[in-house]
Order: sequence, then C-alpha cells, then structure tokens
Amino acid sequence: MSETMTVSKQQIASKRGTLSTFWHDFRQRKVAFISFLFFVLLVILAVIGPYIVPFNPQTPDYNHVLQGMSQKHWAGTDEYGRDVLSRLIAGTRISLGIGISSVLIGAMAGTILGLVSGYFGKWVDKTIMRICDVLFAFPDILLAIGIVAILGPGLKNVIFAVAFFSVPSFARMVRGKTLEVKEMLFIEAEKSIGAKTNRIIFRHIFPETIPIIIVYLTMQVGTAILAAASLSFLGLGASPSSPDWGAMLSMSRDYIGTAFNLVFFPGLAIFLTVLSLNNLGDGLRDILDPKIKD
Amino acid sequence: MHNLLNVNNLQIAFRKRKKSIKVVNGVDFGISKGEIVGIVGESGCGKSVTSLSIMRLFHDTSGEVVGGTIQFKEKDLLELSEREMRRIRGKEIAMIFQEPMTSLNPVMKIGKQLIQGIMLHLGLNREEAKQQAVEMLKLVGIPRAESIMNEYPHQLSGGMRQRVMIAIAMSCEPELLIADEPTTALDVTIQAQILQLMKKIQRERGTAILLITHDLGVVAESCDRVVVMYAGRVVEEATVEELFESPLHPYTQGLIESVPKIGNRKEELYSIPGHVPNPEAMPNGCKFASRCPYVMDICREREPQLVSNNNGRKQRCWLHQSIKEEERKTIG
Amino acid sequence: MVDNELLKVKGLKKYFPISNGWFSSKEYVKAVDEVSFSVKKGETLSLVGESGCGKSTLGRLINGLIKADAGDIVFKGDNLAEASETKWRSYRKPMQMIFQDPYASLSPRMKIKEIIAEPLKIHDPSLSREEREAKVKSILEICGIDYYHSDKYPHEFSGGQRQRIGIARALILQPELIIADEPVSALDVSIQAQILNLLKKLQKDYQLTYLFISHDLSVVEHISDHVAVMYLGNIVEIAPREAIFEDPKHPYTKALLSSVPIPDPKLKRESIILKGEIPNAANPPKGCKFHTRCPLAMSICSKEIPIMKTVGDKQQMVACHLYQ
Amino acid sequence: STTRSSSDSGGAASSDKKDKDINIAVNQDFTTLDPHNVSDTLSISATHAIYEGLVGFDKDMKIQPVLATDYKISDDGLTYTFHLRKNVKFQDGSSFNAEAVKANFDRIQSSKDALIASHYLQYLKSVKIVDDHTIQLILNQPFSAMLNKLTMVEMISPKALKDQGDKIGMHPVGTGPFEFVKWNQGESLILKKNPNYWDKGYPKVDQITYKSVPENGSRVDMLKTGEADFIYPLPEQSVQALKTQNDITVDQTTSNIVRYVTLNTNKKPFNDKKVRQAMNYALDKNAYIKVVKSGFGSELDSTMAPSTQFYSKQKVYNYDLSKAKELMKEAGYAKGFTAEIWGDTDSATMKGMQFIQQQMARINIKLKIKAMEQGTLSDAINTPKSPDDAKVQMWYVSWSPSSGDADGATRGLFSSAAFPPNGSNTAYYKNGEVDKLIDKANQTTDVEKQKSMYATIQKDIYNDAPWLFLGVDTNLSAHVNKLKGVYVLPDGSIQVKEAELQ
Amino acid sequence: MKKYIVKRILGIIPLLFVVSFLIFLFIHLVPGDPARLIAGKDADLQQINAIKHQLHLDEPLYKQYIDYMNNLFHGNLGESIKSKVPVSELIGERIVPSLELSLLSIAWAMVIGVLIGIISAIFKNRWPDNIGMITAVSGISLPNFWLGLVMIQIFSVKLGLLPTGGIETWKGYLMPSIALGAGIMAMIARFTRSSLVQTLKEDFIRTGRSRGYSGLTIVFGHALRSSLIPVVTVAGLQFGFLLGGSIVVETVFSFPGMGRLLINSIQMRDYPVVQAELMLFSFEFILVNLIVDLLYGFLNPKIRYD
Ligand SMILES: Nc1ncnc2c1ncn2[C@@H]1O[C@H](COP(=O)(O)OP(=O)(O)OP(=O)(O)O)[C@@H](O)[C@H]1O
Ligand SMILES: Nc1ncnc2c1ncn2[C@@H]1O[C@H](COP(=O)(O)OP(=O)(O)OP(=O)(O)O)[C@@H](O)[C@H]1O
Ligand SMILES: [Mg+2]
Ligand SMILES: [Mg+2]
Repeated sequence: MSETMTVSKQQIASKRGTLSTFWHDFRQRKVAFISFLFFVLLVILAVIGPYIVPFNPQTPDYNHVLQGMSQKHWAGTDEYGRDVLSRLIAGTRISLGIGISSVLIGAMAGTILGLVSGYFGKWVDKTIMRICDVLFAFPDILLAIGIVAILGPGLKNVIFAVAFFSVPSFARMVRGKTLEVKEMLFIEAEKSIGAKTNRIIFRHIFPETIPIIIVYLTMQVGTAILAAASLSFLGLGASPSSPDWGAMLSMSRDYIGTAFNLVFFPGLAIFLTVLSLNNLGDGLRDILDPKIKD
Repeated sequence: MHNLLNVNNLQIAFRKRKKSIKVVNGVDFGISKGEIVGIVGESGCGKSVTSLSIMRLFHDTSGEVVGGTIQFKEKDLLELSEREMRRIRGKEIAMIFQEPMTSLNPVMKIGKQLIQGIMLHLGLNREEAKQQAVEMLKLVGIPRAESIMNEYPHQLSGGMRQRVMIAIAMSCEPELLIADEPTTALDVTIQAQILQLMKKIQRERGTAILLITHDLGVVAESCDRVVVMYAGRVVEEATVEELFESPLHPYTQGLIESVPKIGNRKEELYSIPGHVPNPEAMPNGCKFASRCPYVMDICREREPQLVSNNNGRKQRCWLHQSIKEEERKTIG
Repeated sequence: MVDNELLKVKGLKKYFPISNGWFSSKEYVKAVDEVSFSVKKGETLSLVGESGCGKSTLGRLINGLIKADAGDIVFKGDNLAEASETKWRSYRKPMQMIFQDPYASLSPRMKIKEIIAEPLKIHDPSLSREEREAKVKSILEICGIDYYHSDKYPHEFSGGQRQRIGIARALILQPELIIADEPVSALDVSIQAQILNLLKKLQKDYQLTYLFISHDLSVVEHISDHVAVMYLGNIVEIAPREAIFEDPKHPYTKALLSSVPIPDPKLKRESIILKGEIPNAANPPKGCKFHTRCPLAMSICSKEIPIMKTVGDKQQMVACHLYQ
Repeated sequence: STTRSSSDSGGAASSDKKDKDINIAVNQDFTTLDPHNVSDTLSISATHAIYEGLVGFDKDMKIQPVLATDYKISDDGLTYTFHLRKNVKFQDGSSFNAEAVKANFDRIQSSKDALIASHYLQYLKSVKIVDDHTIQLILNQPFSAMLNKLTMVEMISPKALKDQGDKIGMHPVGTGPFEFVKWNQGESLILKKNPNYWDKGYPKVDQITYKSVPENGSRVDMLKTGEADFIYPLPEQSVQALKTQNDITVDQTTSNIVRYVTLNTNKKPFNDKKVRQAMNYALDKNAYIKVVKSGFGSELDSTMAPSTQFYSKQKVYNYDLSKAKELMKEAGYAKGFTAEIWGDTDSATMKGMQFIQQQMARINIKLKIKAMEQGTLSDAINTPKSPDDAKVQMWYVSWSPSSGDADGATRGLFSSAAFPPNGSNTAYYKNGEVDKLIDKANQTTDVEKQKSMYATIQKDIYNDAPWLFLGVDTNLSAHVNKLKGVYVLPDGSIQVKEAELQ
Repeated sequence: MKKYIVKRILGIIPLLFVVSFLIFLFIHLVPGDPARLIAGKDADLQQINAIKHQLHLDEPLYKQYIDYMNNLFHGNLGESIKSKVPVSELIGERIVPSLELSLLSIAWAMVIGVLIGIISAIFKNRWPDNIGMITAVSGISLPNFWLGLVMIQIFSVKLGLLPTGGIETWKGYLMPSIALGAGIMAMIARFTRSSLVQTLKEDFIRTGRSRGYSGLTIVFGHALRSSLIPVVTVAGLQFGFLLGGSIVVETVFSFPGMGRLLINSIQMRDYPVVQAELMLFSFEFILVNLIVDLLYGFLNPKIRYD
C-alpha cells in the first residue's frame, strides 16, 4: 500500500517534473531565455504585425521617398516613400514563416535521408549520397527555374524550393554524425535487445545528431530568408512588393551608398532573428544533453 | 599524519538544479610514502569521486568539493592554481580510471596516448619515449606490444584496455598512484602480474599506491592498510591483517562474509540485507543503522565519529565507542 | 541434438583484420578460432581465460552482434549463423547480453528508467505505462538500485551502479539465455553476492541458462555448472565445475587456479607464474598455442596442435599433448 | 589565362597602366566580337571600336559616311551605290576594297539567316562590284531604313574571315581605330591603338581596357579610386554623390530606350480602349521618373524616343485620376479588375513593376507581379501558337531600335505581322491602317512623306494606347575630368574613337 | 583502404555518365530557347529557326545527346552557343582564379572558424563565447553584397589599400575571399564549438587532464580530432559550393569566376557551357565528398567503409 503510494507520487512528480524542470533549466540560461523572449516577440509580430503597424506598409508616398531616420519614420522610408519600420513589422510573418518552415522541412527530409544513408551504408548510402552530390552541383537558379516550370509560382513553392535546396546539406551533415554514432557500443547494446532498425535510428541515433541539426538549422534560417527573396526575384515566391525582409534587403542593394537605413534595418532584423535562434538552439541543446546540462 | 597525502573531512556534493546532494561526507585517510592503501566499500559510496577530487578532476561535472582539505606533500591541493595542479598531475600523482573504454581516447592510437605523457613528464625525445612506451606495455603483459602501439582502443579487449590505462599511469613514475579498480577486467594470471608490478615499483621507487578495489583477495595480497567506506563516509581503517582478523564495523564484517571462496561453495552467498539509504534522504544517525544486525537506539539518533585508537586503527561505530569518547575527541 | 540443449556452437571463427598504415598487407587477429561447445537449458557455462583471448568476441558472436567468419550457432534448434537480421530479432528476446563495458553500453541521453524500460517497449508494447514502470521499479530494486535514482542519466552513476543497470536491462525480459560478460566485476562483494544469488534464484525458478564470462574464479566456481577455459581464441579445457576446480588438467587451467588471490593476508599462495611473452594473437605460436609459456612443454607441443579429448570420467575435455 | 603582375604597383591603382591608357568600366561581360553576330549593346560598343561600316552614326545619331566616302540612292530606292575610301587597310595589313565589302555581305547572306546581321539585310538582293572602290547594293524592294541598318554591318578583314572562320568573334580584325589585344573572359577586353588608322590624328590614346564590373556601386568606386576613367552605366542613385567630386564629370545624354508596359489588346479587359486609356491617365509619369528612375529620364510622349528617326511628339496622357476613373466607369470597370504584370527579374524592372502596381491600385486594378527569369519569360511570351492562346496580359519592358530607325521602332512592336513568335508585338496591337502605313513608309523613298506617315502612325497608336507609356531613359555615364571624347550614343553604345587624355 | 579508394574513384566514371544524362535532360527540358535568346529582340521567326537549325537544336533530343557524348569522347566539350568560344577555354580561363579563391577562402575560414569555435567552447557561455557567437551570426546573416561593398568603401576608396576588383594582383583576392569565407567561417565556428563542447565532456578528456596536459594540448591534441566530423562535413560542402562560384561576390568584386559564367550561360540557355559546368561541379562534389569520407575514417578509426 505504502509502496504503491510512493510510486504514484513519484510518477506525478516526474510527469509534472519534466516540463517544469525544463522550464526552470531554461530560465537559468539568461542568454537563451532572452533570445526566447525575442523569438516570442517575433512570433507575436508575425501574428498581429500587420494590424499594429504605424503606417500602411504598402501605401507609397512619392513626396517622401528615401528619407532617413526621423521622429515620424523611425527607420526612414524606402524608394517609394513607404515606412521601413512598418514594412519590417509587417514582413515578419512572411520572412519568419518562409525562413523557419522551409528550413524545418529541409531539415526533416535531410535528416531522415542522412540517418538512413549513414546507418545502412553500402548501396543505400552510395545511392543517396551520389544523388545529393548531383543536387549540390545543380545551381539553385537552375533548380528554381525548373521548379517554377513544374510547379508554378507561389509562396508554398518557394518554401518547397528552399527546403529542397537544403535537403542534401542536412543529409550529409547528419550522415556524417550517424556514421560515427552507429559504431558506439550502446547502439550495439540496443541491437542486442532486439530493437528494430527504425527504433535504433530514430530513438537512439537521431538524438545524437540533434546538436548538429540544431546548429545547422539555426544558422540556415537567415540564409533561407535571403534565398527565398532571391527566388521571389526569379518569380517563384512572394510578390516582390510584399514586405519580406530578404526582398527589402535585396531591393536596397542599389542604395547602399545613399540610403543606408534601407540596408541596415532589414539586415538587422535578419541578424537578430538568426542570433536569437542560435542562442535559443544552444540553450535547447544544452538542456537536451544530460551531460552538458549540469 | 602521513607524509604524502592527507585527506581531511572531505565533502563532495553534486548540484542538481537548486539542490546540492552530498555524496561524500567526511572522508579522512592518509598515505605515507611507499605505502599501499586499499579502499573498499559498497558500490556507489564515493570512492571514485574521492579519488577524482584528489586529482581535482571535477572540472566539467556538476560536482564540487564543499568541505575538507587534501594535503599532498605540504600543499593543499584544493588551494593550488590550475597551473600548479597541472604540474602535479601525471607526474606526481597519476590515476588509473575505472572505465577503461571511455577513458581512452577513441581516436588516438595507443602509442601516441602513451608517448605524449612520457615526453611531457620525463623529458624524453620521441624515439626514447616510444621505447619506454613499448617497454611499459610489455611490463603490463600486453602481447604484441609494438603492433598494439598502432592500434585504436576499440580494437583491444577490455582487459587490454585496462592494462593500457595502467601502463599510461605508471609510465611517468609518479609518487602517488591512484588505481580505481585496476584489475577488474583482468584474468587472474595477469592480475597477479600487475599486482606484482605495482609492488615492484612501490618497492623500487617508493611509489605510494591508493588502490580502490572490490576484490578483497587483491586487498589482502597487496595492501598495507585498508580504508572501508560506506555511504560517503570512512567507517573503518586498519592494517590488512587487523582488518581481516577482526573487522570492527558491522559493514566490514558483512563484506568479508559475502566473499565467495573457492572450495567452499554454498548454495546461497551471504549478503548484507537491505539498501543504502538514498543520499537525499540520509537518516540522521549512523547510515548503516537500517542494515546493521547490532543496531542500537543511539545508532538511529546520532552519527558516530571516526575515532582512532592508539595504534592508528579507526572506526565509526557506536559498538566500539561511547558518547564520551566522542566528546573527548571533539574537545581534544 | 540432445533434447535439452539450448545453445550449441560449432567451429566458430572470427578473425579481425588489423592494418598498420594504409599500404601494409593485411593481418588478422584470430580472436575466436574453431570454438565448439554446448550449453544445456537451465545450466551455466562459465568462460574463463586470459584477457584478450576472445571471450567477449565469442559472446558477441553468439548474440549475433558481429558476423562469424565460419561455424554454426544453434540456438533452440535453429542455426543462426547465417540468419537474417529479422530472424535474429525474434531470438533477441530469449537471448540477452550483459556488456563488459557497462557505461559505454548505456545510451547517454536516456534516463535509466527509460533504458531499462526499452526492452519492454520493444518486446511487450502492449504493457501499459504503469505496468511498465512497476516492472522497472521492481527490477531496479532487485538489482540494488533505489528507484529514486531512476530519473538520472548514466553518467551520474558509479561504475558498479552502471553495471547493475546493465544487469537490470538484461533481466527485465526474463530471457532464456543470458550472455553475461563480466557482469559483477565492478560490484562490491556484498552486492555481488546479492546479484549472484539473484541469478541463481532466477535460474532455479525459470530454468535460465547463462553463458558467464568472468575472471573471478571464485565467482565462477559459485555459479557455474560447467567451465570452459580459453586461451588465444581456443577452448583448451571444458569440464564440469568440480572437475575444473578439483582436478584441473590443462597446465593453463592449473596456472589460472593457482593465481587466484585469497582474501586472507596471512595465507600466501604458491602461484604458478607463467613465464615468457604473451604470444601475439595475430601470429600465434605453431602447435599448441600455449607451449611457449607452458612449464610442462614437450617437443611435440611446438609442432602439433593438440585435439580436444575426453580425459577421466567426468566428461572433462582437454586439448593438451600431456593427455593424448 | 589572366595576366597578373607580381610587381607591387602600390595602392589601389591597377597594374601597369601607362599615361595614355584608359580604363572603361562597364556593367556586363562581352559576349562576342563578331560584328555580324552581335546583339547586345555592350559588345556593339567594342565592335564599334575595332570595326567600321560603310556608314555610321555621329554623336546625334545622324548618318555619316565612314568607310564609304559618299553614297547615292537611286530614285526607285532599290540601288545603293557606295564609293569606298581609299588607302584603308585592315589591321592585319590586308587592304579594304570592293572585294572585301562583298565578302562581308556574302558572309552574312550565305549564313541563311543564322547570323544576326542577316536580319538587317533581309531586302538585299545582290551586291555588285562596280570597280575596286565602288560597290552597289541592289534591294528587292525599297527600304527606308536601309542606311540605318547598314550602320550595323561592319567590315571584317576577308583574310581574317578565311583564317578564323567561326572564331572571328574571338580574333577580330577590322579597320577601326583600335585593334584587338586580348580578351580575358569575364574580366576584361584590351584594345590598343591602330597605328595605321586612316583618319589621321586618331586615335589619341594608346590602349583601352574595358573591365566588366557588374556591380553598380563597384563601378562608381572604381571611378573614385582611379581604377576606371570612364564608367557606364552610372547608377542613378550615385549621381548626386559624384556631382560633388570635382575631378569627376557626370554626363547625361538622351537615349532611344523607351520604357512601357504592353497591354494585351486581344484580351479582356485590355481590349477596351477606354480601359487602356484610363490606365494611362492613372499613371503619374513624373512620379515614375522621380521614383523609378531617380529623376533621370523623360516622359514617353510618343511610341518612340525623340532621338529616333521620324519621331513626332504626341499629346501625353496627363496624370488625371478622375478622368481615369471616369473612363473605367464608362468601360464598366468601376470596381476595377485583377491582372498580371510580367517582367524580367532585374531590380530595375522589379522596381518599375511595383510602381505600376501601386499606381494601378488607385483605379482599383489589382496587379499581380510575376517576375520571370528571361528564358522562361521569353518562352512564355513566344510559345503561344495563336494570339488567343497568349497568356500575357501586361509586360513591363523596354525597347531601343538598335539602328535608330523608325521602322525598327515600329514594325516589330505594332505590326500585326509581328505577333509573337514572329516579333515583339506583345500588345497584339492590330490596326489595319497602321499596318498599311508601316509597309508603305518603308517602300517610299521620299523622306518628307515618310515623316508624315510615321507621324500618323505614332498618333494613331498613341491614341489607341496599346501600351502604358512610361518614359525615355537618360544615359548616365561619368568620367574623370582629364578624359575627353568618350561618349555614349542614344542606343547605349560607348564611342571611343575620339578618346583623349589631357 | 587502398581498394576502397580505387573503387570509389573508378565508380565516379559510370556515375558521371548517368549524371551527364540527367543534366542534359534537365537543362534541355527547362523552359527557354537559346536561339531566341541569342537572336536578340529584332529577330523574326525565320531567323530564329535558322539559328536553331544551325545549332542542331531542331533535332530530336536523343540525337543531340548522342552527338554531345560523341564529341565528349573525343575530348571536345563543344563551344558556347552564344560566343562560339570553345567551352574548354571559357571554363579553363575561370577555373584557375575560382580555384585559387576557393582555396584561399576555405583556408582562412577553416583556421579562423576553428579557432573561434575552440575559444567559444572553452569559454562556453562567457563573454568570449558570446563575441564568437555574434561574429559567427554576423558572418552568416550579413548579406555578401553588403560586406563586399562596405569593404570596398573602406579598403579601396578610403584607405586606397586594395583594388576594388579584378585579379590583376594577388591583392584582388583578399576582399572576395573575406566576403566568401565569412559565412563558412561562421558555420565552421558554430560546428566546432558545438562538437567540442560535447567532446570536452568525455571521459577521455579527463584522462588527458589527469596526466597534466595543458588546456591547449588537450583541446588540440585530444578533443579536436573527435570533434571534427561535422566540421569537415560543412567545410567539404562549402568548398564544393565555393568552386561553383558565388554570383554575388563575383559581381561585387568583378571577379572572373565560374559563378558569373554559370549564371550567364544559364540565362542564355547556353547548353554546352551549362552542361560542362554542371558536370564539372558534379565531379568536384563527388571528389570532395570522397575526400571527406576518407577524412571521416581518419578522424574516427571506427568508421570503416568496405
Ligand atoms: N556526475 C554525477 N552526478 C550526480 N551524481 C553522481 C555523479 N557522479 C557520481 N555520482 C554519485 O556519486 C556517488 C558516488 O559515486 P562513485 O563513482 O564515487 O562511487 P564508487 O564508490 O566509485 O562506486 P563503484 O564502486 O560502483 O565505482 C554515487 O552514488 C553516484 O550516483
Ligand atoms: N574490432 C576489433 N578489431 C580488431 N581486433 C579486435 C576487435 N575486437 C577485438 N579484437 C581483438 O580480438 C582479441 C579478443 O578480444 P576480446 O574482446 O574477445 O577478448 P576478451 O577475451 O573479452 O578479453 P577481456 O577479458 O580482456 O575482455 C583481442 O586480441 C582484441 O585485440
Ligand atoms: Mg567507482
Ligand atoms: Mg572481454
């Protein structure tokens, strides 16, 4: 009686425990936590951004083009006289959406391929890796042209395209680590208790690859935002006039010498996003790794 | 006072979130030059942690020394700077770790792992160091020593790895060798050979050895003195002869009784009943009280101190000391 | 096939390639070389022998973790030597392994309660969470680990505790055969006794069979029914326990027994110290592999390989020219 | 391979540049130096330095004799007689004469249309050598733009043609003021002075190096650091900054590049003239120039630029929102409609399309911008089998008639025979009157008549508004003050013959 | 090992066959018509058809492929549709500078990246780590063109130290390689840090420490090698991408590299050039990844291929 009591108590404690200790551990890590708050802010902006902007991000004002920072326009105005700050805020949704979703999808597919390739080795590995090699060799622009031709333009397709480009990289990264991990003794132990291949790969090898996936993923988000913009210039993605950060940055290229704010603010937005994701990733990874945690 | 190493009231805790859990709480013992001291004790009682803290190798774990001193040749190791400590490690104090697989660098050839330290501490050049390394491997009974130099740890058997660890630790002629279960993975012939080797260096070079082991046979054969630990504390200390002749602490008695002996086969082996209390909920009194056949009321209330009699024999048990004695000691 | 024979190994062979540098020719370590034996259900066969003689390799071969170069592994009447991974998997529940290196064999990112529940999840997915947890708790406590520790990760344990976790993982499925590679080497004698008692009790209750690899001859004596002595990849003597301990035949067995340390500082034993270099497994001596270190070596020993032969009346088999 | 000097030339100034060498930074790579097979303006700049035609343009796009000393056109407009300049030698030493001229025309004609220049000679029937220095071109129908086209047909040394064959594009030999030295793919093109140039006194510099500097900002920076003496094009955004530098001059010259958006008149709702006009009225051209062109450019007040032959100014659709809305309402589109606008993927186009999008939104036309990579775009425009299959609705694009002639600025854009894939009439503009006049003007030999016909054509088209008429570009270039004589022609090619360093 | 390498190298040949076919198919099926693109805006249908005929683009695809492969076997990569320059020459002129630039970029990015990664790992979660992180994130999230143009402003226009572009002297390589390497450096730094943090927790590091090795010996001699697998992977990948050239950097610094050639030839649908370049890149990726695979085996002897 008393024994069962203690068990269930402990169970409850540990159940509630995981989440709350996670939260507790997380708050311990100041940098990661601040980054997390920033990220939450971004998500909020992505949701309500378009409704709280000081100016309509699309309305031009040809009488006030290319103005510097001022009381009225904190981040200045662009070549059409649109408020840069408003555009940044309104652009959070698209940029964050494309950046994160495409990288996530790419990471997912790449990770699976990498795990399978690394674990099974032999011809499976050869086939997957050589396909990756060829995909690497295909320049993005050519693939993009192909994708537009096959799928047509659209936001979904740009996400797909960016994801597609990042698949081989993730696959190779993960494969490299898999090759290493699969030789470890605890994997052998797992085999010896009869774990199915699936389980070994996804429950045991995969967690070991998470750290590098996190690093690569958080690094790639910025690249993805920029890549999405260059694809939208190829007619693949969002309308070039939609306020996404990458597009804003690319459009401002010609103004780098004359209207620095046009380059600076979108650049800053991407920088901060990537920085916060990286910090967040580091923090998460530390918490997930029982050895580093302490 | 011993002239080489003195550990005084050592306390070690692991932080876990906000909690700090003491796993070692009051370890006292000492080693003189050229002495072999054995530490035995229940698994998980803090032997390895104690030896790590002598080396100050808590660097990356959440563990830390929260009390006590570790005196090594007049210096308190806990006070030394990392740089000074580094000069001591490997050269003056060397250590053989318990887990030979994970303690060897998996991506470095055995030879290199040996040579590096030899070059660093003995000031030999690469060629000489290499010879010394091969010599060492042969001494610890590694077959085909030359070719093993070029192999990686995963290509060796468990026992071979352990011998490599031993070779690494002994290669630099330390003054104190801490050996954490050095012979568990070795067959008895090799074990005998290793023990002989250790004794030899002890005799010839005056190396002191702190031998952590579960094998009471090994203890009986090689140690001068024995320290018995239980639940993070030293519960008894005696010379080998005394200990095996007349163990004082009930835990020691239980241990000795548990040993299976060849030619004396029983259907069931004796084992000490019950469990170690968990470190977060340590009882107030004697930590062994719940398992002790001689338990008294006082055992549950107050923890006995480690008390030494005239000839240096120590115990921590109410059976062999009175409250007065304890008080006398604390006053004195 | 003897009817209650659970495991039979015949002519098993495993050579590991070793290469020194890129362009040198390949050499092989003959880790396991023509090993044959069989184990009856409910019995314990202990493997003893020099470190590096191939015991762990043999264990891994039998457990199918590495592929044999030659030979048969017959488990419950099925030859598994050439079996596919899927077929193997169906035998993984009745056959469990305890690894020599407990720490490395535990998944570093799993709490130990997850590690121990792992076999249950694999082979008994129908169990409810609560049932599983209850089982984990009970096996942990049987192995002497307080359930309080179950939320910790492997690196937070002492060597002996890790070893017990490994044992718990192997026991939780109540397998038929356990290949235990040095399962109690890191345990203090009291807990060791506890575990050995447990193993014996399980054997009695459930007809468990053990392949028990150990260096500790007193433990071996306590637990085994039969003992096989290995030297450099070969079995040199295999016999019922009493025969080995009371009347060892092979000079190597004799040397082993004489080297067992005795837990009594006043008793000084007469151990046979083996002379000579330990031979190279990549290039073992011709003839009897032991002849270079054998105190009784004869001229024939360096020329001819002795064959296994029954000696005496106790099913004692020895490979030694002294008895040919 | 590339030249590299190990000598430390100190500072940023590039390699071993001598006193009379000039560097010109341009925005693209040269594609070919075969004057008969060149289509991009930049390569044309280079061929103009190496080669010359029988006639050529002066600074104001007036036709001047060059390798011909004079020419005569027969009254029926079918025979062109050229007297060739004497004592002219190709850069390989072979002499320039009627044989050489004929060899060049033969090359083009025998290519069976595969050389780009054959397009200029589509009405040429035969070439007749009258004597060593006189040659006659006989046409099969009168062609008003013939002389303009001939400016694009430059003379290659027949010897080199024979030696090099197809590879002439890499080893050009002409009669021009500069001869070929070296072409580092993707990096630079080096020309040196032709010491035997017939026009004595020219050239006045020893060497010209064209450098491909695609980045706008970098080109400007090169001018600042002295790595370039002349840059073209000069990005509009940098003009202000450069004007303050007193060792640098910014040049603005008119161009014949017109910017517009075609409206597919074959498709609803663009088939309604009112809609098209409304769209034109809704367009603030001043804002266009200010925003998209950074203030450089002028309104497009006809179907062609003022520097084009037979240009005639029209009454522009002044920015008038209410009128535009009115017209939309009349057309039944008070609520507007949605449409797609297509365009290239370069940032200037992108900027223009966004501007159009913003403007059209004011009369409730919601535009979707569809930028397409040029190959895809060209396929999208040219693959439809018939006008009804065409998907294009609006196309943001520009045009410049390479030989500055009215035919080149009209036929391919507005003749109903030029519907894709045959030509560039992506407005699918069809006006019987205009069609007739285009053909007639071509065949007339009377310049005044031609002029009035083209005036009618322009008026009709402008009124029909098959385009959104946006603007005419200004060519912007900049050079260091000590360099004189390098200028940009309205078609965007750089003329270097008169280059001079002071 | 020997056998493995030989096998893999021989394996590249049939692979390239398949690859050549895939590439051929892909680039010919992507929309776009080279004849129209080179003919220019004035051209009419007749002229376009004539050009097509001249280029054999009107023949069935399989025949074009056979012709192409036939030429290839005779060592002839064809010539550019656009400029008639032999493809071998077009690529040949650019591959050397591209290769030099790539090597320079990867070299410094590796060295600095690994160093930053090491420092970050040692000073984990303290200020040097934070600075390292900010440097790394800047490296990856600052657009190349921005970095390039700002560098030109500083080093060429203001200080007059370096040429704005071109490769007339070795100085021309400096800024492009910085712009190119920044992102790679960032990646490498982050991966180095991440794996090193993990490795430094391993037991064998403790062994090293117990022998009295200095921190540097431990990091460089013991920990680094086991941490390099992900680093080598990214470095390999990035090197591959580098050789393909970066359009942005080549544009900003007027660098005559493969990237611009590639983009121009794709835009012009200059099939022979695109085909040759893509085959070259495939070959190069296969090769680089072979080397990376071999490095895996060197870095972790447990990884074996057979
Ligand atoms: N990193 C850690 N975090 C938390 N607790 C730890 C950690 N390392 C060790 N411990 C705990 O400290 C106690 C002492 O461990 P230690 O390794 O010293 O035992 P030991 O006496 O060497 O045992 P064994 O004989 O089994 O090796 C154990 O209870 C163990 O659970
Ligand atoms: N992966 C491998 N590659 C090469 N050689 C190996 C490998 N694994 C084991 N060996 C060699 O095989 C021989 C037998 O090793 P094994 O681990 O089976 O010994 P063991 O009997 O278990 O020894 P111990 O008692 O020391 O654990 C040894 O010589 C070892 O060096
Ligand atoms: Mg221990
Ligand atoms: Mg073993």
